[in-house]
Amino acid sequence: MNRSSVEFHANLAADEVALGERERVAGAMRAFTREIGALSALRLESCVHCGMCADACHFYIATEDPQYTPVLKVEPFKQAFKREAGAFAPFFRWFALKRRVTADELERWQHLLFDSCNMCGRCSLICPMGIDVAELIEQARRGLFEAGLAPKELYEKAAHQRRTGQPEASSEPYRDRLLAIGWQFKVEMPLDKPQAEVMLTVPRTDIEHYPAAVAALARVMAHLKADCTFRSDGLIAENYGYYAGGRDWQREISLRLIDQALACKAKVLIVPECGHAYSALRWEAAELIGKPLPFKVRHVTEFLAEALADGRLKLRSADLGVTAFHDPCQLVRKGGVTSAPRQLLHAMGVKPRETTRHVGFNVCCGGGGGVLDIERAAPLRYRVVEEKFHEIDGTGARTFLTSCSDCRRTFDDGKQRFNWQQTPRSLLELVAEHLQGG
Amino acid sequence: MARLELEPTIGELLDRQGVSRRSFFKYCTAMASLLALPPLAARAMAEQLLAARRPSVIYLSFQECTGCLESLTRSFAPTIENLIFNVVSLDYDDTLMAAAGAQAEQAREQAMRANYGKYLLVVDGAVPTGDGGVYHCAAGRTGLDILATCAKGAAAIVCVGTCASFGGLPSADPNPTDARAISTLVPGKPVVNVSGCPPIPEVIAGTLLQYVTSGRVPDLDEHLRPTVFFGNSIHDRCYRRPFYDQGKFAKTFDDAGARNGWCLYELGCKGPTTYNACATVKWNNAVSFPIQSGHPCLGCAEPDFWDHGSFYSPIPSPRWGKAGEVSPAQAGAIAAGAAVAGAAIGVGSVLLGRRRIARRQQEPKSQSDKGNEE
Amino acid sequence: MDLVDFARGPALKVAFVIFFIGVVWRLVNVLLLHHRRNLSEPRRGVAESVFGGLKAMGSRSWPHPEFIKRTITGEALGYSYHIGLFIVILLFAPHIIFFGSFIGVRWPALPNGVVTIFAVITVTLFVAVLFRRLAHPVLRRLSNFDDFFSWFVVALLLVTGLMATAHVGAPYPTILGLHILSFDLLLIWYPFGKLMHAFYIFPTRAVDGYLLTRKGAPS
Amino acid sequence: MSTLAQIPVCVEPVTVSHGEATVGGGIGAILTEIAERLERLARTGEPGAIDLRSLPISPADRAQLLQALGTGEVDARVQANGESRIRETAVHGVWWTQHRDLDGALLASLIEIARIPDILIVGADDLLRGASRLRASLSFPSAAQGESPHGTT
Repeated sequence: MNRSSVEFHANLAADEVALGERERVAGAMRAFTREIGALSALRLESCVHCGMCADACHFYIATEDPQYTPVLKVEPFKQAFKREAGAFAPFFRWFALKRRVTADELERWQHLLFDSCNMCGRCSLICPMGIDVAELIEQARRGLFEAGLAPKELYEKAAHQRRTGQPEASSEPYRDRLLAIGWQFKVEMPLDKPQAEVMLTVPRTDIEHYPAAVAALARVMAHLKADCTFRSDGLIAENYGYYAGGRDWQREISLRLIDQALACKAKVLIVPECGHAYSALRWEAAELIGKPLPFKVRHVTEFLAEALADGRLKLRSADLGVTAFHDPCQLVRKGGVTSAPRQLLHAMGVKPRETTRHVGFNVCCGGGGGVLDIERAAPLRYRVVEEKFHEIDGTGARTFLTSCSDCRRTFDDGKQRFNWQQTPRSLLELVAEHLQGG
Repeated sequence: MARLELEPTIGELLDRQGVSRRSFFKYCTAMASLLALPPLAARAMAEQLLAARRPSVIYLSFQECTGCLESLTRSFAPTIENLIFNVVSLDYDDTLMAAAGAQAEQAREQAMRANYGKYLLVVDGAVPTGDGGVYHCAAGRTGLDILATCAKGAAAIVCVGTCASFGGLPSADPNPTDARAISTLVPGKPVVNVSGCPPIPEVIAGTLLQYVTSGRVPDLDEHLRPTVFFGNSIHDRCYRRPFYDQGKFAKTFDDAGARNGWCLYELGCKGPTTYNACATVKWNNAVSFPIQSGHPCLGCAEPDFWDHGSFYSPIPSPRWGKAGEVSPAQAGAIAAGAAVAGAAIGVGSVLLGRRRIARRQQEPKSQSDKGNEE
Repeated sequence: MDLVDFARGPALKVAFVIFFIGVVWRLVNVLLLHHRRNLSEPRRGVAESVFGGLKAMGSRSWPHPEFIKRTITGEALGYSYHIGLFIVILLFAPHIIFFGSFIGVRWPALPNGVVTIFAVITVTLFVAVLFRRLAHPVLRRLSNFDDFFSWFVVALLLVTGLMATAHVGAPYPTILGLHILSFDLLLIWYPFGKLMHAFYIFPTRAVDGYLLTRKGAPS
Repeated sequence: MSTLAQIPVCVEPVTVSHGEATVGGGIGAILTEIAERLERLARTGEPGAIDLRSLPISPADRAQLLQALGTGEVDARVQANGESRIRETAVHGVWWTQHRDLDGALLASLIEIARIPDILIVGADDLLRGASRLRASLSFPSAAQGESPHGTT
């Protein structure tokens, strides 16, 4: 049964609709088999179907719908592994112990792998077998992408960013917008310096929605008298290739930033207030390009924390009353940036009330992993962000901070819907307002 | 005295010997206690016995060591002479009877003719069936032939000893004479197996007595053994069982545990897998039984007990083929060999897997190239 | 060659060989697949990451306070029957003799009465676990043949074991034979089902702990 | 720690001895059974008996049971192919009989619940045989036909 591509009611981009069924399966198998290695094999073989990952997943907690069990999202990838490279692969094929993956099955999995998963890594924390379910999901997304089943919004943004460096067309080039923000906030915007120690990047979301955060970044760098520059050809930090699961596009998008960093011989590349951009650049870029990065990659909070530690940065104390800090899951669980934001807050005399006993176990905002961009996923996302609001309200905080632009937009978006009292504020802006001798 | 000499009933026989009714009644009470029958059954048994005619018994011996017969002669209750003269009429037993040669055979044929269809055939020893049964010949006839003729007219056959019941020692591996259990050679005949090597004297006598008093084959277990004697395992009736449950085991034959009379499970006791009455009826008129004298039970009442490995290797210890108990070195070698084989297959399967992964990569143009066509 | 001799003789030998072949085969197959080297700049050094991996092998066994409210039943059931299994398998005198003869060493046992109590508890928990797998929506959605057959193989072993100690159901030699035969079945099924998790659990946790500590992420 | 040799080799089966005072669980049950059988004997005339040796109780229990039953008025010895001792217990209708063979080995030990134990009763045919023997001895001096006292009637 070879369904014509138009019958696919999945949420597909123009390029993806044209694919035939056999091409989709072949593409999925190509991506799945490329992801098979000792590590992914060990993980796929270890699952004992204990179902505990569902208890960590905010999509299951909010909906109690068993289809959102995290490890279930990896089923097509596991099927491919068992049939192609598992120890008893021939038997699995001859006796059909695992069916060949079909286009229909892949299509049904689009909702599971994209709409209902932020790849936040909370399921990986609870797994008693120590399986990094989130990474398996990331690898499974690549199968969907190669099968031409990545969600329309993510596919188009990834394709656009791969060609132009920014996910969407903008009324004016972002470099001009950047300079405009500079004048508006009366801060000097170093742009395209031929050489600089520090290369700055900016999240597209901040340029579009939160210009103050961009200005804050520039002001802090100026205060530290850092030899830094923006690069107009490597301005945007996000990586929609990572969201869409397009491994090769993710590499090309990262290469754009890497080339610019090499061009200006930067020693440090600053990733601004964004979650996935950090882990995509710091932990995955080197894998994708196949050689270590010749420069350091630091999240802006990390960079400031280092400056704080060696005394270059002094901060005045801030009176914020009961404060809560939301750890962006891509930053804390995937990126490993756990202590830097707290060091900055402590330096400003702020003791954040933790939402969970251990840092890094907090519930995800529900917008990450590209879910924010998928319209079809909005109702589901709202049910999840509601859970997050309960967690924050639980702390009784008056001020609520976070350090990721996508989280902020998700909270703002949810704020209107549930007219939630809190307003998410950026940690970087707070720091910029409390520079000592600034 | 003109009346035809009828076969006297047991009652008349006893009376002729001056045995009073009371002493015969006491004897039946003892028998009921031994056979674990309800005490008041003694009265019914006495009346039946008094009225019963003594059944004619033919005792055939084949491949055996006469241990069973020796054991029968040491029966205390009922004593052998009591049994032979009062309870059964032992018409043929080539070991016990005075006659020999042609007269003995003639006596047997005459008894069989006289009681055709009613006499009790007691068999001792396995019958070799190899090469036409030539490995056992008596009076010019093979054991197989003798058994067949005698079994035809028997009302029932009592196989005494593990040899007759299950083949015992003669049929132990390699069983050169292809010795067989009697029950396999007399299809259609009711058979009672009184297994043991030898069986307990009182168990043989008790089974014969029970047949005489009730006139039928007693309740049997799946090995055709009387459940009254073989219903429970030695382990279930063993007086050392509390030590087994408390985990107190003798580790060697003269350690503190052995001296304190602890359980002999770790010294190879086959009590749990053996069904017999040793632990209750005991031996030598209830003086003792193997475990009580400090030796593990060999399981002699069970089929093929010769081939269950060393009498001193515990029940759970694995036994791989004739080599007997597995040794760590042997287990290690097999494990290592298997591991190497596994590794080899593993390498094979992973190479196969890698080849398939590579082949999957050359599939048609990848999706990501499409993006360039703008 | 009665049932017991067959079960602990040739059948055990064949099962023993299949077990080792299967386990090594499956482990080698996982081990020799493509190894991706970490090229990114680590946040924690190798020594600290290795220690993080070893720590994760233990810490991942203990339920995290954040999740405990939701996972308490699952984990409590799972742990208690695993502990019950270890006690029954490793501290029961006949088992010690059986396993001891493979490695040539024996260790002290618990009294049989105590072990029987644990065995009864373990069987009830084991049945409870099956009902939970059937009743819980997530588990019902996840479970496949392997989950139920692996459960059946271990349950068969537990039930025949209990019947053997209680001398019930059939004459002891037959039940003991069935018990050892079901152990042979377990050895044969072991490499092909989820029982392999016993071999996978610690390496997977160690690798995960190592990678997370290298990134400085919570584990 | 005592040396190995000092540990006495234990031959007799280990008997679990109860405390003196308490009546073991088993005995209570047996006493109630005896009482119930006495009532049945009175109602239907059906006698009963309990075989002491087959009871799974320890020697100490057995001694305690007999002590609990006490001793009565009748103490009979039957010399028949070894001695049998029949003693009535303090409870009328409950008898303790012990049969021994010629060399004194205990053949059976029973608690009988009956108006009179069977062994003491004289059988019907014994009566006739006894009578014919008496008549034969009466005419002893004259008859002297050499007929054996029993005769083969």
